Amino acid sequence: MTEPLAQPSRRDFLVRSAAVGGGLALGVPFVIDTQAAGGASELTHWIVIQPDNTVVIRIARSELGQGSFTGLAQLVAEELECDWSDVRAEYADVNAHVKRNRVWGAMSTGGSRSIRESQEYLRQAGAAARQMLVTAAARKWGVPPEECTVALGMIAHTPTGRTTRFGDVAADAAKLDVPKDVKLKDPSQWRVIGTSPKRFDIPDKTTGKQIYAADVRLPGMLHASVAQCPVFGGKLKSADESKVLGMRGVKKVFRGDDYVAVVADNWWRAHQALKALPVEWDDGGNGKVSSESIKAFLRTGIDAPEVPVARKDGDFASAIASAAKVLDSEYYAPYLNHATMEPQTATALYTDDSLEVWCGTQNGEATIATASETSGIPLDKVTVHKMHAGGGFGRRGPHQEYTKHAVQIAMSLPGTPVRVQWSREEDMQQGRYRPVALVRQRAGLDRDGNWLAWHARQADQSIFITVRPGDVKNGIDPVGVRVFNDSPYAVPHFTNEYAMRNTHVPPGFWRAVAHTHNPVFRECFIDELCVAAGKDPYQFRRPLLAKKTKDLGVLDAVAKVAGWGQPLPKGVFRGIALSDSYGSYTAAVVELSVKDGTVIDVHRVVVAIDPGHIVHPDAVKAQIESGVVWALSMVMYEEITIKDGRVEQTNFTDYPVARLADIPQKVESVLVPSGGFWGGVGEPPIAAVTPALCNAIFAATGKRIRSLPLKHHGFSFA
Amino acid sequence: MTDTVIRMPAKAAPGEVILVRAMVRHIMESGFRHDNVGKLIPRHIVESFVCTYAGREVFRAKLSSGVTVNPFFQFHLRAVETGDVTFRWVDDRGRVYEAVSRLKVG
Amino acid sequence: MIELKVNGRAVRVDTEPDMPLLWVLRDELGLTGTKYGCGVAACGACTVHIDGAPVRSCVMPVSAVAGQSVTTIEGLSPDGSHPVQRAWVEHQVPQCGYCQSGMIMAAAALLKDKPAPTVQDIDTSITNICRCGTYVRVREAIQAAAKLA
Amino acid sequence: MWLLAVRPASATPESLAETLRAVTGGRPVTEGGVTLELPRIADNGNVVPATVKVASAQTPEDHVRVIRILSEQNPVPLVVEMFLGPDVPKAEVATRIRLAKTQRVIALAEMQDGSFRSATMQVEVTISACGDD
Repeated sequence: MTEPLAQPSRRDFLVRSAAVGGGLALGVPFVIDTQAAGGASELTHWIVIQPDNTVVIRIARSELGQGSFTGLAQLVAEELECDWSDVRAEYADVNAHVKRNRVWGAMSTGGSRSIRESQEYLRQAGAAARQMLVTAAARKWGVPPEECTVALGMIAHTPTGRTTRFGDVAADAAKLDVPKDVKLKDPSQWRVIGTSPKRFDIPDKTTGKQIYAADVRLPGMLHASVAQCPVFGGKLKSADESKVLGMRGVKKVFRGDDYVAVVADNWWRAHQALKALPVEWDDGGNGKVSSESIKAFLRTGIDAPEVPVARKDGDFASAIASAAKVLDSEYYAPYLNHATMEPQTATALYTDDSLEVWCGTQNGEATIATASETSGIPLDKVTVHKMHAGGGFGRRGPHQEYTKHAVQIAMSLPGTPVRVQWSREEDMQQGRYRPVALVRQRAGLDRDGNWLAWHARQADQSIFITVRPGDVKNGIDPVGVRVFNDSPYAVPHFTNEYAMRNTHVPPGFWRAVAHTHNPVFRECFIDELCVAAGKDPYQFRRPLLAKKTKDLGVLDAVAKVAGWGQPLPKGVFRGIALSDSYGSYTAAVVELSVKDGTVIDVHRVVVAIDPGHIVHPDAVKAQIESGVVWALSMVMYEEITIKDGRVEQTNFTDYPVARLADIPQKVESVLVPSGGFWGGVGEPPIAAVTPALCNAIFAATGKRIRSLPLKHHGFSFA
Repeated sequence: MTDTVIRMPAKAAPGEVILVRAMVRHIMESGFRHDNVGKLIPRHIVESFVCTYAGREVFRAKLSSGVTVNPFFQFHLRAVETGDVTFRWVDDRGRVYEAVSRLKVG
Repeated sequence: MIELKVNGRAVRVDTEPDMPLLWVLRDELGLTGTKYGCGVAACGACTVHIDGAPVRSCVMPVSAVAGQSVTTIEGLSPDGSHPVQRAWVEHQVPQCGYCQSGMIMAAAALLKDKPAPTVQDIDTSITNICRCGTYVRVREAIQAAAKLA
Repeated sequence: MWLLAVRPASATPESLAETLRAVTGGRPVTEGGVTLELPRIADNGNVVPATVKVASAQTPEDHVRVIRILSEQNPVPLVVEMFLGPDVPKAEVATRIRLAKTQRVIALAEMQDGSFRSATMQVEVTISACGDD
């Protein structure tokens, strides 16, 4: 027997995984009652104050590394007027959420919505709790609350010079009703929002202490590796378990409807046995589909005589007939995989009447619902432990197959915790892919080079049809048409058409979704128009945005910082692009050089963003840097192809992604929050960088990039 | 594979309240789904379900597209006399699905 | 039984000789700081030091490291005070953090080999994958760590 | 009463209110006396088990005639109507419904005397989108 060096007990494990606030006293259990063990007091559902003044702020959204734990806590702390050094953060418990009638609101973490959709109720919670604390202190002193002031976790009664700490009055405050109408601070008064405290989650991520779903270790736990039908929509026909049951450590072969799993005492053993397991699949009739057949299917959408219209301004047909110059272009983007660094993972423990699940998820509610529906165990008997996720990017939200696997396998082994971890190969071949898209655009310029008419026909695979079919109206995917149907450019005659073309390849929300490829299609086509019109791409866009001051604002900001119009060193070229998405406005300039006509060296990327308000500027900067890498990686390398109905790529060896050497030395963030609204930051930067990069490549080489990725165009990277 | 699944006791004491579960296999195409090129798939649903016991109607349902695939109903009967419990579903294309289950009382 | 030294402690493991070191660390020894990312030495999430040199443990059979000294992220410093770890916090490098154990181990090995690496050295030595795209800060933090050391 | 119960406003409370008027003939509806059991959170809303229990002695004079399930956000507001014979000993039925999105669901019981009772339950359909909406 191997003696483990570190084998946390279940109790240690739960405590360690629940508290992520760094120094939070680890023995403090999750607090549900107003008056809880250890004298901690709950004020509103969001705030727990301990006698030692520690303020625990509950976080409903998931921490994926974007800084939710810190940024969301800042919103509460701003109004609470606590001392930031007393603040800790913990996940709002999913099971308690069910039992308490969803008091923490949406747990879904996607669409760059965490801050913008919860900022108001979080600030209100902070303000309400502050008011309760002041009322409690004022009652203790027998003074009017209006005479009390609050700062840094201290309440003071100025006329008498008395002071008390939050921790001293929290128990009394918790007995008060939560005030309903609270006044929020004017943004000019903010002192926590707009600063960049060190993120709570970082220290443990530098020492190996951070526990991800993959790291869950429970007494008696078994490990499982899963193989799903490689042709999407197919079924498991047979698996000859006799070939592997004798292998060391192997405990069980589990047959699912469309997958098979091997369970063993060690994941590597489970996976070795899975690879050795003879399996037959029923391909469900899609065994002949290929990337070529899919592209031909998309083309039927481009060629169809009539398809749904998503936007119609003016009269394109007559305008194009009168145009002095007409351009026609076709753009294409392939399937892409999230390839989160942590392959999909979940652990489940089933007993007769309860179920526990440990999972990295972008939506704790989706996980608990999946676990309940899969097991038949009522929601209130299911516990979901939200673990920090090793990357999300949209993969861990609405699609919870790994949770389903863990629950089904665990139900066949009552009392034994089962950790399911997909192999990288499984993760690559069973993604929920950024869908393919083919777009044909036509545009007409008048004699002066002004943009007169525009027609964009999209042939596109719908994501919404698979997750929210009720929101698909008139055959149009509401997100698939973004960038076109909400284009800010004032083109007098514009028609946007949408031909839905759905394949058997499962689509999913891939960070920035339609704003990954549609901006390339639109902004690179505009670059084509600039060339045809003989106009500067920055100056060409400006008058078209005259009424869109926010778009124009970021475009001007990026041009100014990047020094647009000023001469560049010999051999260096630049491209520019604009996008608005997820409530924010972004623009980017990319500078690069190309050696020998094929070797691209990106020197500098400048990104301007106007998200209205900024909570944590350094986190916004980190999201911009992250978005630049995501965009470069997608444009340079990424592509999922289909052959014989299945994904051809298997690992990072044949699905290359950007590495450090690919990244420019200079990534500059230009933060220009104009106030008055709340926009997202996780996705918007990507939308501007991708087309700016392609436009810079055209400037340098004269080669127009109309299909992605770049590796197919003879380019490589310095 | 039969199209109907009935779960109820075969025997009951007089006056006993018994639980009846009835399911019919049916696609219940809502009429609001799209095919792979974005066209609406025509509605095809079970519209009615009737259960009788010893010749008397005991439960009847009118279904919309908001009832799931393989419509399922659960309700109670009081065992009074030995007799047939009949189940009948009719879909919007006129197809009839039937099942009978004998309840012995006493 | 295979004997090796992990983070300064002698351990004996009873496993198949071809089991990769990664799985011995994670599933036999309970040291989960070292991550599984690809299983084919392509991503570097499993990077550990063997006798001080960076190694991708997912393809290293445990029998091949018998008698050698393995350092994992848990053993890089007793309290997270290694210059790379300090620089990582100072520059707020990690996002999801899953790749960062391997990234930090690779950076620490680079600095041991080249105490004052150039940007070029960093770009060619650090080939680990980070899907969150923390590369810009990884570069900055390695340069900062070089000054802290 | 009814209109209070249907708020807060959503995409189609009007069509629900209209359906209610049609079903009740405008007669008042009392909240209470009905239990609607639904999971508070559903994964995708394709299969949502629903149980309705009505507090009723089920005597010839006092029994439930019809139990209806109504939806605030489905394309068809009247999800299902279940008619109970006079000898049905227990006013408790179960079925499985579809919920297009997060919404309130209403169970409406029509009694022998022509009166109406109801229960309302909010169901969160989690299928979440990363889209820009």
